[in-house]
Amino acid sequence: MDFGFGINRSSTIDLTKTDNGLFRRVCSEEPGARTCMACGSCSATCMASDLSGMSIRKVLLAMQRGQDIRHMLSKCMLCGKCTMVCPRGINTRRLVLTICRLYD
Amino acid sequence: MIDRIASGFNPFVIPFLAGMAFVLGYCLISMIRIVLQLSHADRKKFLISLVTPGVIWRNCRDIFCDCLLHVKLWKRNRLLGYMHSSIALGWFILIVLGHIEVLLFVPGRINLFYYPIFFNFFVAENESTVQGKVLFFLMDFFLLVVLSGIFLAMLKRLRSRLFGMRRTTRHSLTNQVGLYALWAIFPLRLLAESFTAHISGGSFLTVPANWVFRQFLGNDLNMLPTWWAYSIALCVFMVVLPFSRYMHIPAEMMLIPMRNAGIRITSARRGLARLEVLSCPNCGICIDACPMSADRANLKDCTVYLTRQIRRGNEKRIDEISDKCLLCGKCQELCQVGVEGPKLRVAQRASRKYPISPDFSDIDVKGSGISAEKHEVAYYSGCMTRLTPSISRSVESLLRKAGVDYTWIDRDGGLCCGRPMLIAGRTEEAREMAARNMELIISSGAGTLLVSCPICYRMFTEEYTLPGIRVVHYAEFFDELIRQKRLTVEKSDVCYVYHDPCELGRGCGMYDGPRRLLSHAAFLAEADRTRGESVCCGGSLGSISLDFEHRKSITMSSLENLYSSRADAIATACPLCRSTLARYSDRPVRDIAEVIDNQTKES
Amino acid sequence: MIYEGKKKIWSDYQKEIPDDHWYYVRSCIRQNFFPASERMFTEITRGVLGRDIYETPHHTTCGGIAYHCDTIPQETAMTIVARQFALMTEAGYENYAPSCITSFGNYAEILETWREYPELEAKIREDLWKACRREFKKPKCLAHSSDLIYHWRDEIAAKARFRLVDRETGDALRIVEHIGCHYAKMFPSKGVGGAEYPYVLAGMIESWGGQVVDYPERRHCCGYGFRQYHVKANRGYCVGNTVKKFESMEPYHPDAIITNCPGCPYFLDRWQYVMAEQTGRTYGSDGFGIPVLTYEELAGLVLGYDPWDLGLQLHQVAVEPLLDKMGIKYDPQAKYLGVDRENLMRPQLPEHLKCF
Amino acid sequence: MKENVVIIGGGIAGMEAAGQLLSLGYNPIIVEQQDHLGGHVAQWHRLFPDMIPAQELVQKLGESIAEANVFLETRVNFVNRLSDGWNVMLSNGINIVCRAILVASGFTLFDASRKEEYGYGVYDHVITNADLEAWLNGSADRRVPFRPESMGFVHCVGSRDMKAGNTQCSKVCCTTAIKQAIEMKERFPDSNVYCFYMDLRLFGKKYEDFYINAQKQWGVQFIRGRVSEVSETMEGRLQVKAEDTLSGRPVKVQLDLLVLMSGMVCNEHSSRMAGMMGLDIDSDGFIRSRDNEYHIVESNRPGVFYAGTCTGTKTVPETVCEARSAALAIHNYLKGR
Repeated sequence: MDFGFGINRSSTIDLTKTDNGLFRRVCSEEPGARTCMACGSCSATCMASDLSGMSIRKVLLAMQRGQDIRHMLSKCMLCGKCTMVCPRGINTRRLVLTICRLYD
Repeated sequence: MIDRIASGFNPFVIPFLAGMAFVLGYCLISMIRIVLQLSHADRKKFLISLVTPGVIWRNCRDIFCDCLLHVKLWKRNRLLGYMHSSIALGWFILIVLGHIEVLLFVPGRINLFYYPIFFNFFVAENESTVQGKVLFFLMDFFLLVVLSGIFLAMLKRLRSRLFGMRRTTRHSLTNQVGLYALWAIFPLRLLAESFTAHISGGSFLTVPANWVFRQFLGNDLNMLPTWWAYSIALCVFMVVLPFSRYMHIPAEMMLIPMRNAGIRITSARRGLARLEVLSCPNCGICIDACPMSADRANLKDCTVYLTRQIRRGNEKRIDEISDKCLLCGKCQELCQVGVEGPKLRVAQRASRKYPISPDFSDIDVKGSGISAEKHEVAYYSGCMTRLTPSISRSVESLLRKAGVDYTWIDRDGGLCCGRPMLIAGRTEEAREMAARNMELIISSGAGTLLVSCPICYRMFTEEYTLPGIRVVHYAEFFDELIRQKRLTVEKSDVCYVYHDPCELGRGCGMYDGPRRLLSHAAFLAEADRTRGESVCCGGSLGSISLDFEHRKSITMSSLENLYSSRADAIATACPLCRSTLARYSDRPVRDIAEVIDNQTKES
Repeated sequence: MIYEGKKKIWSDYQKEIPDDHWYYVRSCIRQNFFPASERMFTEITRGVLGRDIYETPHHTTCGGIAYHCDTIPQETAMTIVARQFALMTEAGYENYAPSCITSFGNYAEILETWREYPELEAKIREDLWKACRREFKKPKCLAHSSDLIYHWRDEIAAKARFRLVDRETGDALRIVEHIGCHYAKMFPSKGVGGAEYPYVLAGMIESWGGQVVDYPERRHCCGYGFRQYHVKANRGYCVGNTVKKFESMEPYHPDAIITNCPGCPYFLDRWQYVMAEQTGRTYGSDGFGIPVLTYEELAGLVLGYDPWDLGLQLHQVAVEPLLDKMGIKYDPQAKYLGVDRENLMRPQLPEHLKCF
Repeated sequence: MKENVVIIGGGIAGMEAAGQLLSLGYNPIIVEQQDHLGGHVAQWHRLFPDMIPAQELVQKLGESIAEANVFLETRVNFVNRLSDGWNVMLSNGINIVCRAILVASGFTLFDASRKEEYGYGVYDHVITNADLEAWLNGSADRRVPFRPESMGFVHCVGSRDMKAGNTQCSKVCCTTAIKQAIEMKERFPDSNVYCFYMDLRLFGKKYEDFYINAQKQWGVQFIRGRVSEVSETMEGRLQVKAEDTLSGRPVKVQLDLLVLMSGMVCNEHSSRMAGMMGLDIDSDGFIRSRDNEYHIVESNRPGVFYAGTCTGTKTVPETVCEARSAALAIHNYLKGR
């Protein structure tokens, strides 16, 4: 029956049911990924962010929350500026390659 | 000189013959496989080159100079050069002389393969001739030359610093077996020929030795065992050869023609790559060359260990070594054989499959910095320069002072040049970026593309096709402006040492341009290791896996080298080198553009 | 769950509820939704419990719906409320019991506002006087009508013919209690048991033999949300909230839901039909829904009233499974017969939600 | 005859001050209402950032005051102002006349059950930081599951919370939460540990290292959002809801143990003491130092000094330093300097 309205889907992220396997696999190869404190320097300096909304900080968070990161990650140009500015010294360039490799 | 043994055969030659048959068969098969691994076009190119007279001449010359004379090693260190040429050339001449002896004295035996090698065993000296005396003298002389080389080789294992090497390769088991077999061959030959010298004759080395031996070993029964031993040593060496570093002897002889044919590495393991791997003599010069050696943890990550792991098929280590390298190119610069370590690594990186591929199709770069009107010069600063705005500001200031009509095409951001992507092994993606950038650069309508980042510069010159556009690094461009008197630079009394960025120096061969430009504004000092041997700053994008904290020791050793010049300040021409060096330097680090701009008057 | 911990909180949130003489005000909408509920309240309190409950037909809306829909300013609502109080004062009562939760919240909010800003109260008194020449005293006690049933729950239990117990197995029925948002979320101290673990309905369930189901989304709104529902485009959001609630309570297999608010039982009941039609999902056993009752209806059931006299045939979700469990006799043929045994006509049955 | 100094409170501040006063030649008298010295620290398991056992510190302080007079399970009943000093009447009937009093009455942990939405005292598996320390110290607690799969730490419980009547930051909870998260990970390496925080305030020496370790080595997951409500699921697990402010989405997760990081609030005895001696109360509810910049151990009354958390939230090293400083201030005061 058409009521003229549907049922809104919940936007809650249910961590209990979230699959963050990709994040865990990535961290086992790149433990630095865990040390992100979401300062946003990487996104601020990112050449692709400006043009496409790519943000390695958001990618890290999205992986932990079980969200898809393919689109954002496909915009990375590997230029390495984020690696230069990261205050926690995370090797973001390798991180990107690792995520790209382990993504399924 | 007559045949001593009617049949012209003794069982002791069998080990030698077996070893020889094995090594020849093995090498032939592997060389054919390598040729088959080449792409169709490359194979054609290679085979044609083999019958092209000019190339034949080059091949012969290169093989003689590189494989026998080891000319490059002589340039590096005379002792090292002598050691290698004495063994290689000496041995080669011994073989040639052996053949001449057979031809001269027992021409009927020339079809017997082993005769030139064991000549002294099979002949008896029935009369003394001048020819015989000269030949025997030469034989003994070159044997002595080779023996001196072997002695130096032994010494090198104990005192490598005498040969200009701090570190040497840790050899694998097969390498050690090969090494000891090689060391054994010539003393055994001396022994065998000495025992036989009263029958076959000899010269200044073998005859006295024969006299000495006969004093207490006066039995001809001792003769045969030493010839057996000599033959077995040869056999062991030849059987081990394909599995040890000595494979480089046949491989290099093939590598030279293939490189002269203009073939490039396309795959990580096959074709030319395979040949380069086999050509690595494991000499270990790349260990000292590698800037990562500043940290002991990286000692096993230089090219010599890469080729070894590739031969062993240890995929985990191959990946580790490939990812760690800074791609500074110094190992290749110093390698005697010309193993292209960086290219092997990039090819290895490119062999990986990634489920996520970059896609830049929906990124719009148009209108970022491109203005409607055309300008003479388009300035492309690149990504990294954004983190060192002092460089782009100085470049702009100089352009303004010289009155150049320019536009900054990536002022408001743009696509990366693609080189970081390329050297991460993602070739196709890098091409896509390059294509988009070429479109952007061409649409700017400028006749000159001015670049301040060596990474971009190398990418533009090597991978981009920009018809009618001159790609120029500012080092050359500003030098021209100064010569044309469009810029007036006043020389300061500050003494700078110039740090060669890897991409600009070894990468593009640009060593003099930056120095020339810098000398307009300052005094120049040189570091201990400079130009082709300069030490990477450690910030290179080439390395994928080196972490921030593990790069520090590399930067420190690069700085130590620069400090050796006792200059007041450091100048470089790369934004990445500039920020990396400045992080730990105890003296100012400037980009040349900044130095020039400081010393240039407003016109 | 540590029951003692809850009890400690309940003991912190108890309020004085006078035992008799209440001025009762009906809700604007309840009589349309569940017509027997308010009738049952007066029936039980006066007839069964013998209390003095006074009603006047002159009362109006309290202005709460309009206030929460942002259509009238609070001062207007205050003046309306002042008139309601004037009616109470004129009738000689001091204890005020609204039947509507939003009204209760509205009164509580206004009384608190007046306490903080006496000058505003003075102004409203003046406005009321100007408007209709009335004066009022503020009620000595404000309680929601469910507070009264809670207060007399044990008396009702003593007179009950049925208990909230499965007749066959003897197990206590699992009952979800759903409290209207405006009951205690605004002023936790005004509700019995506070805002986090309200006790008002839980006390009735316990007293009448049932077992309270405490499920993760117990605090969540029923999905009405006033202005959200009133704009049709937003209804997907409303029902989305209801889905969340049902998904959370379903694993506990509740036998019924009881509520103390006008909107909640309506939406919890009717949305079950909407959800079933849109997703095919039902939350009761065997394709049935979970019956939703008002606390008056539940009180009526335990006291032995005929289910059809309680208006249970007007619920979307079939109540028969609950009645069967409690062992309450009913005549299935009489379900759609009205007060004068006039045939109300059997409604068209929904596709996915099982009904009779 | 050595001069008396009454120290109200036998926590680490009182103990350290007593030790210093002893060596300065005074007769410190500690009045402690509990049956042991060391206060809260004595109940703690290990101390950040070097993870030394708290008991070690308390023991060390205890040795330094072996010669001091200590009255355990004793309260101050009344304090009278004399012409040049104070008369302190204790609940055990002893009267002490002294010229200087040190108030070191400490703090009280915020009563977590006041945050009803977190269900402390209602749900089976909700405990406080202090409960966890006691459990880590070996006392049995049925609320801590045998093998928790996932755990959560709620930062700022009763701190930075107007609704709880406490707007100030309790300063130590962030680091304590990280410390406890690591300790739990040590015991249950396979568990998921979440920290729900508003801001991470890791200002002290090596605290940031603690944070990096928790992330890198232990994989503690930090969620920037304050827990809004807790419910119990059918299986008896806890469902926790918060906003993941970084991704801007609501987040929920089922946990087997929830640890509430109760903050520090002013001790009611401090307030009582302040009432008896006419001491000022600061706007944060703690006793007010003469000023908060320089005269931090001095009060508005002659001869009354402060040390430790009676004047505000402090870490262990801050408390100890303040106690030393207070001992010196008392010494100078009594010497008439």
